[in-house]
Amino acid sequence: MQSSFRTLLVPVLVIITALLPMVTADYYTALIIKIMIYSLFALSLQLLVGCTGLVSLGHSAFFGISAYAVTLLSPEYASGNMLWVIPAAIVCAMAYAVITGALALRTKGIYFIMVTLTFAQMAYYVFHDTKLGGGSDGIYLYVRPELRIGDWVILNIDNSYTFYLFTLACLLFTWGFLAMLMRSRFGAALTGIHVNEQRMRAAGFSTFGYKLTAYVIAAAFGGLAGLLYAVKDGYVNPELLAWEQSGLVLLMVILGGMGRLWGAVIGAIGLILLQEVFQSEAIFGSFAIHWHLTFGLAIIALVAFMPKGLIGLPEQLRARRNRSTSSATAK
Amino acid sequence: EVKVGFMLPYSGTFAQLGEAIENGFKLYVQEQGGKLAGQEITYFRVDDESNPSKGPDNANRLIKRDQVDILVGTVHSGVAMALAKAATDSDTTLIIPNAGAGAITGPLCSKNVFRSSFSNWQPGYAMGAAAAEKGHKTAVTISWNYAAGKESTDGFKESFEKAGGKVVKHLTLPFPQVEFQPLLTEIAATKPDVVYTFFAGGGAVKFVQDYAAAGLRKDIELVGAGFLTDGTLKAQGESAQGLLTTLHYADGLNTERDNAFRENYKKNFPKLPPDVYAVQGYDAAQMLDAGLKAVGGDVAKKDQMRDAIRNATIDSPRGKFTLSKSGNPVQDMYLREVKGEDNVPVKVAVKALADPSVGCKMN
Amino acid sequence: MDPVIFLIQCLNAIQYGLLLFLVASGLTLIFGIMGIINLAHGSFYMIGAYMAFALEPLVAQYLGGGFVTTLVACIVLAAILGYFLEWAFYSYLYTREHLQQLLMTHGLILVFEELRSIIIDNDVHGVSPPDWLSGTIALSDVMTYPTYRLFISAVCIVVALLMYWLLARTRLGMMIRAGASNREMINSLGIDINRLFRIVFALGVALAALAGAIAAPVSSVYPGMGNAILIICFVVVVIGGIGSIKGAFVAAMLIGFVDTFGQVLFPQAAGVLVYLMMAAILLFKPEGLFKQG
Amino acid sequence: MTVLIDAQGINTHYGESHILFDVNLQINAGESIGLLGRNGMGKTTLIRTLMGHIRPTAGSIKIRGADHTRSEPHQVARQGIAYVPEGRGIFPNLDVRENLLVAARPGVNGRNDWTYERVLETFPRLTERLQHGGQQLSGGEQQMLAIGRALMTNPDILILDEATEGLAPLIIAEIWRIIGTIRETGVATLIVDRNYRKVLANTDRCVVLEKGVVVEEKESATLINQPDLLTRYLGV
Amino acid sequence: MSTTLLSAKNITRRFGGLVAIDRVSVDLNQGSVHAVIGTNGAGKSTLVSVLSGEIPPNEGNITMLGKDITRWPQPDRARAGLGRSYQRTTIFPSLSVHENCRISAQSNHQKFWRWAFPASKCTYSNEAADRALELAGLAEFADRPAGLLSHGGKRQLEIAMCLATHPKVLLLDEPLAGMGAEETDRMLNLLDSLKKEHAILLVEHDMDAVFRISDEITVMVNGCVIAHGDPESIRNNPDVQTAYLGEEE
Ligand SMILES: Nc1ncnc2c1ncn2[C@@H]1O[C@H](COP(=O)(O)OP(=O)(O)OP(=O)(O)O)[C@@H](O)[C@H]1O
Ligand SMILES: Nc1ncnc2c1ncn2[C@@H]1O[C@H](COP(=O)(O)OP(=O)(O)OP(=O)(O)O)[C@@H](O)[C@H]1O
Ligand SMILES: [Mg+2]
Ligand SMILES: [Mg+2]
Repeated sequence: MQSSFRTLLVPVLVIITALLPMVTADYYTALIIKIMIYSLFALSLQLLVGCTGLVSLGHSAFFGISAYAVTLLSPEYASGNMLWVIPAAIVCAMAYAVITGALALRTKGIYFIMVTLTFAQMAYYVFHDTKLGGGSDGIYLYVRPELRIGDWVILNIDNSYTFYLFTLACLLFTWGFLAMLMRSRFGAALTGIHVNEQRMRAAGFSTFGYKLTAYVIAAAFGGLAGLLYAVKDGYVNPELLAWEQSGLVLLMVILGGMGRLWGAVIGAIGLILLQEVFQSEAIFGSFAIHWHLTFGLAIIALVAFMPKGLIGLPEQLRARRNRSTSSATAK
Repeated sequence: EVKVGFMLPYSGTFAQLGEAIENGFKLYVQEQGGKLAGQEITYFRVDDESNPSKGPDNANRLIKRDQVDILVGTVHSGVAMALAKAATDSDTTLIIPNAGAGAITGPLCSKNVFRSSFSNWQPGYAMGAAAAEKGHKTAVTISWNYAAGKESTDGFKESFEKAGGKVVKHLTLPFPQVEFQPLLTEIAATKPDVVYTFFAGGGAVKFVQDYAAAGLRKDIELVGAGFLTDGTLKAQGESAQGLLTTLHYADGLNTERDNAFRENYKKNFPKLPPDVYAVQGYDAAQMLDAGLKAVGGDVAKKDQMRDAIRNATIDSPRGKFTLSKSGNPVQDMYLREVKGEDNVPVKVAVKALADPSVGCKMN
Repeated sequence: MDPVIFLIQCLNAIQYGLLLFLVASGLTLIFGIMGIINLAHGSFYMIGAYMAFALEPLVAQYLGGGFVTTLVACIVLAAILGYFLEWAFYSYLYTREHLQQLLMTHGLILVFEELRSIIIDNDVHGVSPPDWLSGTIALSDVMTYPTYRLFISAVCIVVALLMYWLLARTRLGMMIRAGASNREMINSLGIDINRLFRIVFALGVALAALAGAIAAPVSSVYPGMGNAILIICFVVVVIGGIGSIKGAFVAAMLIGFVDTFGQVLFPQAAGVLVYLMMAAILLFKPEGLFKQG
Repeated sequence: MTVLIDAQGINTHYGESHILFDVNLQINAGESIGLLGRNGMGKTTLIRTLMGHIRPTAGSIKIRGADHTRSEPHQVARQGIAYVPEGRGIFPNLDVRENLLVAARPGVNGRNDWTYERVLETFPRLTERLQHGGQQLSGGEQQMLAIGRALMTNPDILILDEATEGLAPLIIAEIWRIIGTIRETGVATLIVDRNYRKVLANTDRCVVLEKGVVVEEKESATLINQPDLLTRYLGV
Repeated sequence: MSTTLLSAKNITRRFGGLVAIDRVSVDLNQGSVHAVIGTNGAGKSTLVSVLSGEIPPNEGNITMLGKDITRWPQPDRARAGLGRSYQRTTIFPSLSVHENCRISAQSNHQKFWRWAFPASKCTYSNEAADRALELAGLAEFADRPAGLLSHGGKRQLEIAMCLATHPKVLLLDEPLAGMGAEETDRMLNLLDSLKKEHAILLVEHDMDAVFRISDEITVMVNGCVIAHGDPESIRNNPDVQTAYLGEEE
């Protein structure tokens, strides 16, 4: 009963999400697209932070590099072919991950956080200080890529609804892939490494290879999120690689809850909606200008009252209910 | 009813400028009795945080959520790029009240995008001419390593070298670092006749102070784009006295138009000075007014309205200006000198200076 | 490079390094020793600078003025603020995951920055150095060096020595370090760890505020000044080795030199040089130059 | 005879699992108590509850007559109670000297029997390692340091949880000898150790825990002659 | 006839100025338990770490099954059949006891390219885990989160995780530490049954256990081997008595 409910729930949710733009206004469609892209981005980081225990504060590098790559690789006034533009952009992100990961994974803990941050800052300055991608002002991607073989156009995502569906498909693919991955032996080994790496080495796992692979996979999906973001707006800027961006996605993962994939998704939804609400003059009137204050206070309150993130909330409530019932019976 | 959307920085380094622009805009509308061309104006605001990566989303808040007719924004060049893209994609009219990125009225120019301020190139070019005229032969330029700085110093170099001078060194430091001492030492070692700088906000304050503290003022003249001393004079204090800068506005132009504006502004916003940002906001409203009048307040007639703006002559507090085909003001650039807490005009450095708008297909 | 210029650049490097050290030392205390990743440290620096700006007239009015008095007032207020903040926001973070601290302190940055905008304003303000320090010293034929910068350096050196002495030589220092590694055990030995950490935190905040206050006359105060310095401070702490005051000192000096000469010799790459250096150091010394101690 | 610790009706939970059930324990000044029981019966949990690291869900803890049920560990420790935990709890980032000095404190009544010098005399091996960081010590060296550190607080009662775990026989013998000396100076002890014979030989009274319940409390001298009980509860 | 599975010759390891182990040689033979005893800080744990590949030796070489493995990284040695347990418990507390073992077992069946195949369905690992738990006497706790085991239980799990990888050579660093008499007994029986097929190196301070189970004993003091031989000769070795065992009671 319970499980059949669960198995039905997922397709139903997906279908509802897919049909949502029929009823929502343009703006909210765009907002959902943004949420989906950030969910994808957060999912990719969850693989590192929540599943492998590698806290990276430089994940924006992959996001940004791939966003730049798709922009630079597309012809200026025609649409690039997805068939190679997207893989190429992702490969750029992965290539950067292989190089920086091999170096960064030699360090641990706080140092790992800082080294990843460093490498992201390096990439940031490359785009900010050189002419490569239009310098600090950024560059435009005029035409969205399309999927074609020869002259035969299979998929064109110019239309906002097709782009919506395309993003949803990417998100579902990522989610499915990562879920499968975490259930597999590879995922089990990552879990082990998360808890006690030394033990895993003693058991016969070459942990470095595992971590590097996880790092590169995370980079690939982070890159996917980045290129979708670039395609969505048609504009890329060095700030896509800024550490604030890494911080934001890390916040999503922590706020949602670590270790579970859907924690990242919930976190992304939660954080973006929070920002949206606090910035809205319709709700907060002229105080919306001070939305950083309300947003900051909200974050503090969330940390204080939800130590396990949003996904830990049901458990927390259950524990509280149990406690109150047990104390009631004790009396 | 006409919906105007402000996408301006309300937090962070540029918050003050955002406020001034909004004030200026509202002042003009208020002077017209709260209506432009008979239309009630309603305002929407979004804080752009001066963060280009959030630019497209913030722009969409105004364009798609609030469905504004006119966009006004912003200060930061990168954000303005994002805004221009979003405005062009959705065919919304955009008036940029500050950001000077050359590309927006250059290669990326578009029929729906206007600027009530300047291009980064303009003050630089004006100062190059003025510095050469003062007899300087060698110059060093210094700015943050970012696009605006490069455009501005390029403008300086162009006119300075055209007049026979030589820019011997172009110094940069990473944005937004403010440790200038090594570069000041480098300047002291180079000993040029003049130093041209492009800094704004906190960086401008610190640079001017450090430059004076390093004792360079007595031997090497410091000049800059106007932002060096606009809105920063109180903080710079003594060290800014006598600095020469170029900009399209100055304190105490002493024209009837300007005096009226300043008085009215002070009355309405006693806490803030009537500075160049307020003027830019004010003129953005004037440009909109010109457009709306031409279509009798019907914002749906976009093309007609835009043509009217493009052909208008704006009676700005800074003096009358027109717009180039690419939408950038063709305006007088003033050479100003810092006296007390004012940038008082010395003379017009270049009359009716138009941005070359290289790469714009509308030229 | 001609030798005089070279020497002046070295002086610049040292001076910049010292200032960095002053800001980063408070961070390394809180960050390394208490195990809190305090993103809000930059905000404390900002608060210090704004206090120097805002307290000056008040001090003049009620306490008869004086630069040193203002500085002392800043430090005292900051310490009180730190003590309170630890109690209100940080005290329950120790037992939580490190990452939650990131989240919480990130929230605090937003709050502080916005409060700053509401209470003071968004303008740039200058703070003038005291008269007795506003002189200059001639360095070359065109260049002079402000006395106030020398004063900053002197203060930094004094603070560095004091910190080293406190942590390495006093019993309080031992307790702090012990508490950092095993809270439960130090508690079992009869030491009130909560109060101890509250003191350390207050100390860290006071250091950051002191750095801000003392830097205000040369840097002026402006919105976002805290965030600008945060990342570079993290770099200092990480290169130096987390929790090591000595390490922070050496790292700050290294960064001072790399940055100074980087700007002059490789202007195009100046942005990445510091980060490249950090990456290189961590590759050979994955735990920083000086591990805790 | 003064009662140092008087715990009555202690119940302790870890989350939802109930570990201790109505445990009573009294320790008098100068008395030596052994706490016996197989693995996982709750010995460590009882000690941690006494120290204030875990709050009991019911029951009261009095120290020298004053209520300390809800006290923080440092307040408990200041009542003259020193604790050598399972796993030793050495400060890895402090060297041996600092590990000792950080704990130094006169006892409740100002006693200062255990000085830095005396502790080093007792554990000469530590003297050779003074400048080494805590994490560089071998397991046995760490154990010695932990006991030495506990003594530096000049306690009235010393709680030793598995103090001889991982020690060489020679050292173990040494430690039992020291425990003897400590008893002679009038310091009460609460000892958990898997070598029940040694425990029985070195204590006045023993408490046996079985699944969180006190199943036996007898004079050690009596218990040693009841092998059937020992077999039942300790599986020896 | 027993074969030598692992042999270490003249191993030296220094930490800064301190010589933690000084030219130590040990042979581990199938069918025998080789106990290493010694004073605290003698370098026993260090020896285990060097043999298992966690820290490299400064000098000396190690061969296993005829291959020189001195330069092999730890995971390679582990997969080649070298298992170790830790003096300090290193289990995965949030996972169940069974999962703990399954993850270890999986190291012989990593196949990470089969990313779509659920780990919990890997029959090889499941069987290995079941067997290891059975051996270690933890079968009844299989579904309990490992963190909730008592100290003794965790020690048993530590051994079980080691066994799950099907090692040929076992390096056990104080496996009995913190165990009650009952568990000790069971553990010793387990070791006894394992030694038929494995070579076991046992570091232990429980002399009763050592003398009961070992076939060969090496005594270390301050990094050096001071005696080597069968239990009887060690027990009667006067050097060992003064340096380590102390007077018999
Ligand atoms: N943090 C914890 N959370 C939940 N249960 C725990 C925790 N620590 C211990 N337990 C459980 O509490 C019970 C008592 O554990 P305790 O450590 O007090 O036993 P012990 O008698 O000291 O055993 P040992 O001789 O192994 O040290 C055990 O069953 C153990 O599984
Ligand atoms: N990482 C390290 N750095 C420096 N010294 C170390 C390190 N690890 C161990 N030592 C030193 O090496 C010596 C041997 O330590 P080891 O842990 O091998 O002893 P052990 O024989 O296992 O002792 P025990 O029986 O007490 O566990 C000790 O003196 C210890 O201080
Ligand atoms: Mg115990
Ligand atoms: Mg050992």
